[in-house]
Amino acid sequence: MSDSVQAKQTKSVAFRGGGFSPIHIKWVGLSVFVTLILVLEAGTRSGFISNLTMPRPSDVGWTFVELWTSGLLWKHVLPSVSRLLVGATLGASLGIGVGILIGLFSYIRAGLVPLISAIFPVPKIALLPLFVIWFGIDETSKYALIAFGTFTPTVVSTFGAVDNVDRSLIRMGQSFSLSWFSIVTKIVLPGAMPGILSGLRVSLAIAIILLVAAEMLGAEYGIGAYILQAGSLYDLERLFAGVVILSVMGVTVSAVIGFFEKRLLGWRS
Amino acid sequence: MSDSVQAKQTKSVAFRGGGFSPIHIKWVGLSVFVTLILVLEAGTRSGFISNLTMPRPSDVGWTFVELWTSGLLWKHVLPSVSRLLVGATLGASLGIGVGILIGLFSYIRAGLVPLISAIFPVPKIALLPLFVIWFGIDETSKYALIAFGTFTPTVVSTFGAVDNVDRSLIRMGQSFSLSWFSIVTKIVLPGAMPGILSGLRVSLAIAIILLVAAEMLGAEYGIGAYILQAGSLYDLERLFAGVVILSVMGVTVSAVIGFFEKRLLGWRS
Amino acid sequence: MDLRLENIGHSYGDMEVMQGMDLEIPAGKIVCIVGPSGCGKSTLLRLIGGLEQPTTGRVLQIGEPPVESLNPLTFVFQDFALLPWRTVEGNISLVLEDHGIRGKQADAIISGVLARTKLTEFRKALPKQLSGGMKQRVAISRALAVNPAVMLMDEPLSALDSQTRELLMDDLVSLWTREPFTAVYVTHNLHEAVRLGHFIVVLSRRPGRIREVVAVDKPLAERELGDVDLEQTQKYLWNLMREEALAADKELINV
Amino acid sequence: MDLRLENIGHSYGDMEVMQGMDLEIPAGKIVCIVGPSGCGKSTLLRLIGGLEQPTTGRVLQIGEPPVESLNPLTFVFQDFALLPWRTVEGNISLVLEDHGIRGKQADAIISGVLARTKLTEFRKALPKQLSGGMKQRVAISRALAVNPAVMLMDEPLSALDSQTRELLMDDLVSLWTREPFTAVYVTHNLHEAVRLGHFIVVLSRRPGRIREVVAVDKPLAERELGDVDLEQTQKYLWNLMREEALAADKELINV
Amino acid sequence: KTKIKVGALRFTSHAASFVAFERGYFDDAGLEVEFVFFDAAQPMAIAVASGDVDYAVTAISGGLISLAEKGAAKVVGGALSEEKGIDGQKILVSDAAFKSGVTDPSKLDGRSFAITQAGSSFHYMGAKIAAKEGITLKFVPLQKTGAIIGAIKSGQVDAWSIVPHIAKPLAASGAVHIIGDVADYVDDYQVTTVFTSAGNAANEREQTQAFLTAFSRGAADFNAALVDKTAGDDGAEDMVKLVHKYVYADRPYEKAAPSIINGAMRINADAAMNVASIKDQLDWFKAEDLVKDTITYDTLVDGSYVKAK
Ligand SMILES: Nc1ncnc2c1ncn2[C@@H]1O[C@H](COP(=O)(O)OP(=O)(O)OP(=O)(O)O)[C@@H](O)[C@H]1O
Ligand SMILES: Nc1ncnc2c1ncn2[C@@H]1O[C@H](COP(=O)(O)OP(=O)(O)OP(=O)(O)O)[C@@H](O)[C@H]1O
Ligand SMILES: [Mg+2]
Ligand SMILES: [Mg+2]
Repeated sequence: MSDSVQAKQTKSVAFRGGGFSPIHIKWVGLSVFVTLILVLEAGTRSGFISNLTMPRPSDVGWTFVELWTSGLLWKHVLPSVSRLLVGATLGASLGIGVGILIGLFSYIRAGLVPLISAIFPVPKIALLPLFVIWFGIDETSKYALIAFGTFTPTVVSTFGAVDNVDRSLIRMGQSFSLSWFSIVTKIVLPGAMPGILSGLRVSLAIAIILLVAAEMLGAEYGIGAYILQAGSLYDLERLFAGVVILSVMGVTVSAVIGFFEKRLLGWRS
Repeated sequence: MSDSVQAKQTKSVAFRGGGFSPIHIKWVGLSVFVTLILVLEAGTRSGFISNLTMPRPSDVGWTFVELWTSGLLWKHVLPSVSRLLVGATLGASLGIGVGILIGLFSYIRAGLVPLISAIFPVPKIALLPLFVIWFGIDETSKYALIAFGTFTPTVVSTFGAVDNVDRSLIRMGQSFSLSWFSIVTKIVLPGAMPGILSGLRVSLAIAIILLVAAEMLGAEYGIGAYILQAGSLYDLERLFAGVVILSVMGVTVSAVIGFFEKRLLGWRS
Repeated sequence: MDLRLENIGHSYGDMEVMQGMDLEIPAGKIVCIVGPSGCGKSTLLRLIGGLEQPTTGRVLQIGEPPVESLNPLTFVFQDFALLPWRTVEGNISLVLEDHGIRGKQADAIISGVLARTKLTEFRKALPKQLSGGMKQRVAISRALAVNPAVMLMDEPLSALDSQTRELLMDDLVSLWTREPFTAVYVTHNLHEAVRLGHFIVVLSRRPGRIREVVAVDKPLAERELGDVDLEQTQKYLWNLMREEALAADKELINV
Repeated sequence: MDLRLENIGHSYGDMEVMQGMDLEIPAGKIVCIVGPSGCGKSTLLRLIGGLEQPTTGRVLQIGEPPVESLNPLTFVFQDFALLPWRTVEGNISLVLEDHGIRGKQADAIISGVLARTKLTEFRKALPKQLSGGMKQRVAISRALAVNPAVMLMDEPLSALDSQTRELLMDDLVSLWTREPFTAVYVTHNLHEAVRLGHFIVVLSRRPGRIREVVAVDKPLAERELGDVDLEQTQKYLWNLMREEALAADKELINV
Repeated sequence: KTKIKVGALRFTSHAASFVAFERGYFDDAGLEVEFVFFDAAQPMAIAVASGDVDYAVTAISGGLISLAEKGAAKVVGGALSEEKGIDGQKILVSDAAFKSGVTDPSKLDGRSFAITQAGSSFHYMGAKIAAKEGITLKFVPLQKTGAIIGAIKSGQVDAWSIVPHIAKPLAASGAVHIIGDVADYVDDYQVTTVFTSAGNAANEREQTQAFLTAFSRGAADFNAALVDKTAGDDGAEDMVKLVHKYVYADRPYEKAAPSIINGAMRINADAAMNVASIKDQLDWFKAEDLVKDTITYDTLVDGSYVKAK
């Protein structure tokens, strides 16, 4: 079938595929940070960027060193971390619980979903004066504020995750006459886990953001309190040092969730 | 094949399916609200709930009436809505733009994603003093704050949405030798639309929350300013009236997005 | 245990899906149900298995299921319905746990059914590591583990590629030959129907009714690819269904 | 325009997917490619269509494609790859727009191909309203709209139920009979291969090589369900592949 | 005419500017004034530094000193002062603390004292009280006055100091008790000062002088009407009406008037500064390590505009 081939035009087929799939590029992220810092350093040193606008990165660095050597770093970080832990654990576990109930029971869903969507856009800082009355100015109110802020987004993501559990798996459970409890614990919960964990990423970021609001209420130590004080003294070096610490906390939390996802969700293909 | 049947035990197959699919139940949501309000009213009237803890719902209602009749309602709502519109539009459109770029270009992704995840957990209120210096105390700084707060979550949800666009559709486009631009505008963008819209739900809720923070910066009128002022005078009736307005705004925004989803995403099955 | 369908009819809201079905499912036989898309095959199977309740008529169990049967009516689904977070073993023990079967006793059952489906080496594998054919064999093992009186199979092979399908049909035939089971087997593949069915029930399009019940007498073990008489039966069935299939493929779906 | 594969080999990372493939694809013929799962059939098709670049060897176009061909090498995918947000019409005009064909000219082309695939009434329907068979017919219309010199079809029927598959094979046969086109048709359904192929290329399991090329001489239009000689060819092919399929179905997937 | 922006809080203590505006004193000085309202002092200080506002009146806080250190703000005149004999800032205790025997500031030893933030004027006042009584106080930062009011009403903090127009209604409700005056603890306390950007202070001398002159005329009217009460009842009522346009504007006049009258404290004549008080405050901030100890009085204050007191 290829007799007359010699006479014809012959060329290779042109390539037209590829692309549109992100490839991992190392070091770019880091170098963006480094460049940014260097530009800021140069800008503030030359006076091109006024010291009112941005602190000098090296000064922020020195503030860290001071915080470290004076031992104040831990004095600020530890209370914040414990507030975060208690508050976020409370809010997230309550949120997961309520989210699952909403996912499972139509009446609870009908009653609570509108309430929760009404509560969602309420800024927690607006309620600060009330938190003082409701929960006092001790740790309780800080826990409560963080818990409250973590609660709503967790509920929303959890019941979404329960809704997304493959219904055919549930039917399978029923077809083997599994008990309601078995279906919930062995099918619904593990199936909702990926959605719950990825929802936690967002809720915990919000918890960190709320640390500052929480520490508005009578906190002497804590990263939020440190930032607030720096802000009120217009001490940009400390303000940025505090912000960097929050950033690091955020990245850490996200890494921890990533770790759990890897461990618990290895079954995902 | 059914000769010996008469002699045998005969019974119907038992039903064991159903459930686990939310059914819509009307009025429950509304009645939860009504009950809650009635309980609060009764509680505050009987003195069982101290007037320090909760305002009387009817007093909040009267505050509304006053706001309405004095014309102050619109004086507060309109500036807030316009701040929300400008700020959220800015932040969301920038966020969508950057998110798409991150979704399309690996270098941009490698450079910006770590930066954005570092910025995400930074509380915007911590940066308030800086916003004054950077953007002044006029509307600009309010727009900027809301835009900044809307930007990060929008970026994250947008590039997630772009990543989730069915790659086989893109390969199809390439197999018909469509241009890069056609593939982006006709396949990637419409395909990412559902994810972008559902991301906007969250970003816009955050924008509403940030209204209060934004109006900390030299705002005379605005719901946020109203709430702040009520809070600083510990005037619970007004505080709650303001909070209810924010809630209504949140529910409205979510309804508007729902409307767009219905109109733009009718193609989803 | 036999099953008998008496005047079964079913509607979803205003839409009538099936009408006046009467059918006997005798013990130890495989009854295949074929019919055009949307004619209610899956619905019928769910009605038989008690996952849904018929609008009219009833499904009767005639005689007691064997005492050793943990779950008399057991489904095998098209999409396998394996829990992706459990291993092969875990997916089988799932259906034993609720009957209080654990430890050694469960181990014995699991080893037994995995041996029957030739999966012994894959006991610890996760579903994501398995090919489609293996996944369906796991689902069949799981069904066998509860000693079903009747297996209800909803297009169990249609998610597989045709070569795997061919192999799995051989497996099902040898499973049945060694130890006959009762099955209702829904498919729209006539090739599968003539290969596996003792009776082939042909349904009309929606609302589904029984058009014809075709008996195939040749023993399962003797049926083979390319058998002329089976090909003839298949062709006969295809002619019965062709018009309906054509119509079904040309309907807009109301959304 | 013919195609010629010269010594094609391809690897993903360390994994060699295929090796030393030489093949001619003559104009106006349908070449079917069959082989066990994972042997590289889809990869081969992507290499031919220029969506991927071979690690070794090259794919040659021999002769110029007809001038009226807008997209000489055109794919038809297993999952249809229709844009769910565009109507039937919009999905077809998508591939014309980039060639500057709009308005009346596009209308004429669209009407033409929809008539050929009997979809004229569904011009304004959205994909979600269509049955699987109709979706694939839309995808075929879209391919026809660009006047392909060669159609590259990757298991175009395997997402459909067997009745629809049967009907669509008839459609393809009548399309080809009216106006012969060149096609490379990947499948693992031997029944499809013997029904549609002028040549059937059998691949070995991974790394894929060509085991045998079987020519089927009977004209397409005369082939029918239950043809004894076709059944014989199919049985012959099945015996060639059975071992490989068995092995392929028993491998753990590395994740 | 020169256009300037003046920052203000809606407090009676900012009345001098309102009077100067309403009675045309700014016009006389050749200034066209636009008010910019804030709900807290700190952003106002920053707004002056950023140039969004030209002049403002606020308490000396750590933030203001830091901005001065960065060369962005300068104090040019004095405003509100404490004066013995005239109603000034009050020391409050919660009902619970009062009942447990804290009836006098000297009994506050070991008790909690609410402040908005470290480095605020509340912090300074508390520290001065503690120093003079020789007691220790536990300072609780609560950011917002609303939070402080909630906390002291519910007895979660023991003490606070605040301007009289907030202190008196609170005491009247019975939830808190007034146990002393700040004036007894801080000598000639310069509560608030007039400040501007460093640029204005150095380069816009004429404009700054003009502002201070008009401001002083407003202050003089205010003092006469409500502090020294030499303008008669009508004069006082006119003044209250004028101030009511800006303060408690959303309350009816009858309700607002007592609050305005209660809030009246002396505004320094001719915007003179209590230099000793300012120095004392600066030293305290340095001692508490709230500001850099390299800051001198001259960095903070430009004394060339007004008389020292
Ligand atoms: N839960 C449900 N609610 C409403 N309609 C349903 C439901 N389940 C099925 N249907 C409809 O009932 C009809 C029969 O569905 P069924 O799944 O039983 O058909 P089938 O014969 O199994 O089709 P297929 O061959 O496509 O699997 C279809 O029109 C389907 O859309
Ligand atoms: N983009 C890719 N990256 C890495 N490996 C790939 C990629 N695409 C395919 N493979 C691997 O290459 C081998 C051949 O894949 P291919 O899809 O071509 O097989 P196939 O013959 O089409 O299989 P099937 O019958 O299942 O469709 C498989 O092992 C597959 O896992
Ligand atoms: Mg079905
Ligand atoms: Mg393939």
